Amino acid sequence: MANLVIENVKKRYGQNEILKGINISIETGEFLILVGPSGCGKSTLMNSIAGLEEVSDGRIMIDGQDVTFASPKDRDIAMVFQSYALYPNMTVAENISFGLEMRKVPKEEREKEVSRVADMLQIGHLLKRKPAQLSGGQRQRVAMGRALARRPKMYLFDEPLSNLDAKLRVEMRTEIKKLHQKLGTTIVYVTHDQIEAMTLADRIAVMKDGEVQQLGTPQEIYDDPANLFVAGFMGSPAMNFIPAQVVEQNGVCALSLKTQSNVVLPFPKPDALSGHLGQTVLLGLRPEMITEPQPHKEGLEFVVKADIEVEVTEPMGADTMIVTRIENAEVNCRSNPAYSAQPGDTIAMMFDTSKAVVFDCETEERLDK
Amino acid sequence: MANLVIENVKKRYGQNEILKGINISIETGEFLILVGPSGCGKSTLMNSIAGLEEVSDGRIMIDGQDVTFASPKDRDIAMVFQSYALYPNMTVAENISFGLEMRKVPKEEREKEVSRVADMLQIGHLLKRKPAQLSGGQRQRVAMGRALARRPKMYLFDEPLSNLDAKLRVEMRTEIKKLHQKLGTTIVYVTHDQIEAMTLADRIAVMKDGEVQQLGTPQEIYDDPANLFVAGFMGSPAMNFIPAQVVEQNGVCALSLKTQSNVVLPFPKPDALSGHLGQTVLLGLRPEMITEPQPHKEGLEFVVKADIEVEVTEPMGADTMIVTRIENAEVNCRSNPAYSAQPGDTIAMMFDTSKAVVFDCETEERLDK
Amino acid sequence: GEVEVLHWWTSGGEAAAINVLKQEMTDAGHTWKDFAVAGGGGESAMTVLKSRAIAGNPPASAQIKGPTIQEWGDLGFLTNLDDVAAKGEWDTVLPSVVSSVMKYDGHYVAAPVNVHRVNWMWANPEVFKKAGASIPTTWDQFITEAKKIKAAGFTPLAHGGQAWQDATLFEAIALAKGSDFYNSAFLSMSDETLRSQDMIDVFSTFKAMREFVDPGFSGRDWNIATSMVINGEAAMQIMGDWAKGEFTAAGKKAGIDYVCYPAPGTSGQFTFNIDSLAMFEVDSEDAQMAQQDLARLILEPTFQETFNLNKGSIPARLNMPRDKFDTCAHASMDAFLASASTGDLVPSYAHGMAVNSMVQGAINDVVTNFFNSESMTAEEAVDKLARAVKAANM
Amino acid sequence: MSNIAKRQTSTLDKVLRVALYVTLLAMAFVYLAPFIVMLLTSLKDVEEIRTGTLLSLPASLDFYAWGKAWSGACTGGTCEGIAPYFLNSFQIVIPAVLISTIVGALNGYVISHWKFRGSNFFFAALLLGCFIPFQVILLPMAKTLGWLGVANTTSGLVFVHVVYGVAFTTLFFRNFYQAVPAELVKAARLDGAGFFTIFYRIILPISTPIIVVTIIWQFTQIWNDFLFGVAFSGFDTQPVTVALNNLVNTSFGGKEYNVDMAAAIIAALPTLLVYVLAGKYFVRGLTAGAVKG
Amino acid sequence: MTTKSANSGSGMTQSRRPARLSLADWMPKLVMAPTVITTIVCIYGYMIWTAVLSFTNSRMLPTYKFVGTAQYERLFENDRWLVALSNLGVFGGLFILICLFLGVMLAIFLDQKIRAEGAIRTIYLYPMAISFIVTGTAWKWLLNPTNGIEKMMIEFGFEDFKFNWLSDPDMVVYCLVIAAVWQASGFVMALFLAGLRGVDGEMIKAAQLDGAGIFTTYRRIILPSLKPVFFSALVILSHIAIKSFDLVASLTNGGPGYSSDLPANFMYTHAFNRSQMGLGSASAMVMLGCVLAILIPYLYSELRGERHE
Ligand SMILES: Nc1ncnc2c1ncn2[C@@H]1O[C@H](COP(=O)(O)OP(=O)(O)OP(=O)(O)O)[C@@H](O)[C@H]1O
Ligand SMILES: Nc1ncnc2c1ncn2[C@@H]1O[C@H](COP(=O)(O)OP(=O)(O)OP(=O)(O)O)[C@@H](O)[C@H]1O
Ligand SMILES: [Mg+2]
Ligand SMILES: [Mg+2]
Repeated sequence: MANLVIENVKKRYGQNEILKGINISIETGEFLILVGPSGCGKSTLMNSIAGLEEVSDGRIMIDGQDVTFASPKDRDIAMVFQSYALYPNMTVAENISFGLEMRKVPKEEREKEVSRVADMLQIGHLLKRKPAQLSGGQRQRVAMGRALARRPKMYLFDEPLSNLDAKLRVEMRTEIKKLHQKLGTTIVYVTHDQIEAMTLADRIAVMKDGEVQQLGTPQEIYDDPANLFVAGFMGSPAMNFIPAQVVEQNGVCALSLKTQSNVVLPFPKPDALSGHLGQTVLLGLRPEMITEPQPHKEGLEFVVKADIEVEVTEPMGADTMIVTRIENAEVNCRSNPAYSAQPGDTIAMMFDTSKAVVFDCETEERLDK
Repeated sequence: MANLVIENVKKRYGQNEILKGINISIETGEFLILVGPSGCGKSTLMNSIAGLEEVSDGRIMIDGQDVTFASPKDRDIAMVFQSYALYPNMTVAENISFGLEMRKVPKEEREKEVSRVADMLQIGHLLKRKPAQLSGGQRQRVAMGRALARRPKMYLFDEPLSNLDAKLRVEMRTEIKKLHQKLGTTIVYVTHDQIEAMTLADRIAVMKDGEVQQLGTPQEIYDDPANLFVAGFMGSPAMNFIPAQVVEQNGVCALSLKTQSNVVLPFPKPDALSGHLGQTVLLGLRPEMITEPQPHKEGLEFVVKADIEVEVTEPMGADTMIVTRIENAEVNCRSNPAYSAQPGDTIAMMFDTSKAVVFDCETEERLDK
Repeated sequence: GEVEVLHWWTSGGEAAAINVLKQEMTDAGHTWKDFAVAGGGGESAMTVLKSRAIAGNPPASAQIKGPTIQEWGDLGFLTNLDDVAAKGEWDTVLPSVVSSVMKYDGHYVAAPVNVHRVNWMWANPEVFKKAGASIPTTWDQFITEAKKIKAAGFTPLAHGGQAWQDATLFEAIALAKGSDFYNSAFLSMSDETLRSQDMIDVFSTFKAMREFVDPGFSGRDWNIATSMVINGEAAMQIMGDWAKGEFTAAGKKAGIDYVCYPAPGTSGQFTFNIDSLAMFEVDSEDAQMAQQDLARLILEPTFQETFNLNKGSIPARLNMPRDKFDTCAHASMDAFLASASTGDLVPSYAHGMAVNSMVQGAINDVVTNFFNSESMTAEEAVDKLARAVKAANM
Repeated sequence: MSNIAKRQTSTLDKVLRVALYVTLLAMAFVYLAPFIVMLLTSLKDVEEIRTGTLLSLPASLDFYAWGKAWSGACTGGTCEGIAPYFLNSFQIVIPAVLISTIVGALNGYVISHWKFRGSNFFFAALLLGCFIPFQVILLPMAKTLGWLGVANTTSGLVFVHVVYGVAFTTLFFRNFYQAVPAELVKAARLDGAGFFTIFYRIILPISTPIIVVTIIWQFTQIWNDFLFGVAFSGFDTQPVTVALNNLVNTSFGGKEYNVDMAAAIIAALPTLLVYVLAGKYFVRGLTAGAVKG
Repeated sequence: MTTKSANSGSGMTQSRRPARLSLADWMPKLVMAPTVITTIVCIYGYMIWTAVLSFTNSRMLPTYKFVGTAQYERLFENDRWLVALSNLGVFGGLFILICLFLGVMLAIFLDQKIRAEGAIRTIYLYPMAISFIVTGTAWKWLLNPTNGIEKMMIEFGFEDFKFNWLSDPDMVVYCLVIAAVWQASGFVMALFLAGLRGVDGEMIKAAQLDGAGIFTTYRRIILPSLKPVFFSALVILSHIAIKSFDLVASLTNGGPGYSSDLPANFMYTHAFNRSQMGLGSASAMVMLGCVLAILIPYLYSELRGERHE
């Protein structure tokens, strides 16, 4: 229930500049997800927001107040630490209720709250244990519990579900979503789980090397990535980047691919390519856009069929990944498991470029913005 | 490069029986993945295999030798701990090379190995740091590096990639797969990532409450789960369990569903249902088996179209989840994002029961085995 | 050969005297190994001696005194010095009181170095003059005079609140009741005497001293107390003749800056405290030779003189030239000879010459506790004393 | 903890900080008072001590007492001050501290990370044992040392100090290692490290603070020990405390308090030096980042 | 902190263990062996020997004439012993409490990034370095009613200032406490400082976010995690309290009277100075008994509790 403005925040450890001027501004009640490669500075940024690390430069404002130098306990923030940071000498119940106790919540209420949170996190039977007697996932849930028991102005979650099994993670994700909807508390959340990011976030900030690469809604990030890094980072399996030559076809620019059969793909924004005619650009095409031929897509404007040579197939349950190679780039295609193929086979696939994007080979920036 | 036999292994902590008689036998060079809910005993089992926890009962054999009481260092096992357990006083490089040093590998070779592993894990620039100066994911990679630098008889990986971003995780997964193919070392691997489980494993052991529920190839586990628990645990989003009445249709048993339109679904093994005529069973149907109507499936033997009422839609990038409710059970359907629907709409979906399974409502066991 | 000597003569003067002996031994071709352990009147040294004896490695010679010599003799650790004694005619040069202490089972086992007189009173005439008081010769008189002195703003009695100093004072008061009383109480430990009215009187007088000491007396070392007399803060101190060393060190002259009198009521009496070196059984012949030489040298007049000049005591040996000694020492020597014949020469209980350490300790406990207690009556103290002595003798 | 004391922007913080320093300095003064008395006394001459007050400054700076204490004062038959005894003390203290610290560290390591049946019980027994009054063991220990043939030698004394110091060093290390995550040892065992290698390579490097504490304790205890020193040393192996005691406890003749005090300060210098040197290693713990959770 | 649970295995498992174990398995036991042996001989052996002596009539040196419990009876009829015991109660209690309090407080204060921490720390610690053989004298002067602190305060103008505890039999034991605290609290500080330096920083961050102020963070989070340090400190302090011998010997020598005697001094005096080894041994046994009575339950809970962690 607070808005957060991060202005040009920098953080150095000795020589290393870890945060290189972060600017993020989020609204009251927004759910911001931070993603980025390991070591890009997510935890450091979280710590700075919470006031646990002094920033080297810049300003942090919560609810319009400059809190850059406020002490953590005055910021009214609850956080789940990536490393849990449980109190080893306290039981699980004590760990969870400590924050409430500090805020002078009466004992009865605390107990109610503890049991509520414990039920939600399915750790009710562990309340009397010490952290050392818990499994990894149980510890992580206690860390969650400690934050969730409180009603702060803002939650910071640093990879809170990474050690949970898929089933539990889905349940927890739902709980967090519900909680957010109910309380409307501002949340900043680090995750490496794409589905978590896509389903939970109001907006996603993609970081790299201490800089924010793109800040936008999940759909924006997914469909309209600012650069090659963002495009490649979000989505699993990652977007395919296929070197393609800009050619002219029927008077408009299109992209020529050297698959088994040479194929020319139409492009939704041909004008963006006009300046690059004859050059090679990188075509970004997500795996689900290269599928087995699907009758109902046949004949659509940006759909083209082409033959590819299967290098590897990877069954993944619901889908099978078919890996091929185009112009020396590995390309993943998502097909129905029923569409069977063997490595070495040449099969027909359907390329749907309606959502394709293109990048400059050198600068790695989007060309079609 | 060793086979592993776990015979009736039990482990108690005080009153609590954590492992309740585990029996697993894997071949030399096999890649076994352990999955199961948080706290089910996976790490405990790993620790027992490594000899770090004395088992309360049972036997562990490696390469035909009883090692139940052998000291860990005689078992020649490398392990990645869920909690990393890095040596705080050593640099990253020293952490990685320690195991080699202990095995009297000459200095030069160690250095080569360290830089090889560091390159592979992308932590080459961190070699001089102490663990405390690393981010979560970097620590986890160092933990990996420590194991990968060695050439043991067996690797144990306890959620080794949980704190890495999706991209890195895919790369690491590939590296592990390559390593396994190259060295053929036996690997036991705990993960909560379904894709990891499906793509890496030769066999998967699904655990619950200290017991192995099913041990089989990924495809077996996915397509042919032993019971409701396994079926529900593997696959994300989870398999749908829909209460259905066993009816007779055209002389064979089939399943009747109360969707918007009452629908009767054929079942591949109708004989298995014959004993339950008139009773209610649980139909297990994965989300990808309930899709928007797809022309190329039209008319197949086990495909039936029916109307459902959309409760929620969840865009997930490559697909959109459509959630409906059948007989009070929430049912997830996987549809193409293009097939748009709004909550409250009634739309037609295609039910493909070719891979459906049924469970007893009470015992939760498979009925059609 | 070598002699290892365990002793607690560590102060400057004592050390100088010891060095004389050491030099003589060296001249005689022996090696002197000095093992000094100071503290609490030799308590630490005794601990060391026990530990070394038990380890089977006792020193050749150790400073032991009084009845303790008998105890070590009982345990069979001591060696026979009769040969040296015969050559040195110890039986004649030593007074019988002294020689009897040096013998165990009729054989010499130790050599005496000195005789201390304990029942001395040291006074600052200046203070007396200022207060208009005169030197007391009885304890009753002491009390009247002390009151005058106190009224004049001086501390009448310089005293240190340590058990042995309390005992020294107590012993002096008891001695004033007569040598028979003293002997009966502290030598024969007669229950009757211990519970007698006289004893009650002794305790009462003793308690009366409490108001003549200053408030800071607790735990004070005796020499600090002496310096109070020297400085003119206090008028008197009851202390053995070793106190003289303090006066000398401060550059004071006997008879002028300070005076020495026997403690009130004990002018003809002499409580003695004899230091001696006992000889332990040693294996090698060389060492035995050295040991015998050491015993011989101790009794030589040169050593006796130097040592006692330094310590303020008188030589254990009779018929020594007395010209180097001061007036107080002369008085001491005279009293020593005189009292020996009258039966007024008594061993000091406070310094472990009269009774064994158990009884001494038991008496000390009662005495010191009584002196510091606000509520205990003399009768109670006497009762406690009698019981404590009995218990210690068990 | 680094963050607790950091931001000092508000005036309240500043006031608190000033109060903190004031308290610390006031306490420092209280702790120093006896030392000041000793120091001042050591610089006065005997006459001044007799007449002056405790805290009065010496009339002139006079290091006579220091010189005498160091090399001139008599302690029995020798008048060489306490200087010759320093070497004896060092010969006892250094091996005794080293051995007892190492043994204690190993014991603590075993008791916290290599538990075996009865190890906890033994630890308790060891701790209870250290409450035995040292006075009662004098005689039996003397007998034992005699029997071992090391009575009244330096080795004998070292042995005694090690035996009775180990209970404490074990206590310190055990309680410190109790907080070291078990996973560290497990990881090292898997890496193929043996008992000693783990100790030497993993455990010892993170033990700095507790090693400092142990060394401070042991060094002080042994350096300042009088009872064992006097009872079990030979005449030529007496530690400095025995000399100091002899210097101070002279029963006859003028007491030179200035020399006493100077000697005491001199005798304490090595210990103080250890405090200053070892103090540098009161560093922040090193287990941070070792394990997650 | 999952402890290696070798000792929690069931008997059945143990018996199945192969008989021949490698050297590595024996290593921990081997390492402990010297300590075990010396402990058994030099502590428990001597303790038993002392116990035996306490039933004998030993005087100057040990003898083996048994007198039953006579020595114990004498002991408890001895006023001085009773005074010494009760003094130990007062002295020990106060000393331990004050030292713990001061030690913790100073350690926490010093942990606040203090400038000149090294110097201040050394000042707090130095009293340990100086032998009581001499410090006793300095303290005697300081506490002396006529020319110590009292005089100083009077000179400063506090005419009515009275401080005569040293010569007051009822108060003298507090003088012991003052001097003992002065000497030992610095070490307790060091012990806690070392402990504080090992506390995980993340945990403290978490506490701050939970809304705990500095004080609460220390009280609820940091100090509880220093439980083992408390344990060490407590053992060390009770050890010092029980064995305070030099302190009494040099500061009061038991006086006035024997009002400041402590059991250790009683024991030493009787066993060594008064040739009552039997009585001394009996007093040592009683001392030990008292310690055990207090310590065993504590040790039990302390060492048991940890098994669950
Ligand atoms: N020292 C202990 N005392 C009591 N119970 C313990 C102890 N250590 C672990 N457990 C319990 O044993 C069970 C299994 O723990 P384990 O760590 O093997 O789980 P896991 O399967 O690895 O779970 P996760 O996926 O969360 O890591 C858990 O329920 C845990 O609470
Ligand atoms: N104390 C330190 N000294 C130097 N560098 C540090 C220190 N702590 C962190 N770093 C570096 O700062 C960078 C950012 O760390 P941070 O923990 O914020 O990463 P992260 O984005 O959370 O990564 P992950 O996803 O792996 O947790 C990392 O490269 C890390 O190595
Ligand atoms: Mg992080
Ligand atoms: Mg686990």
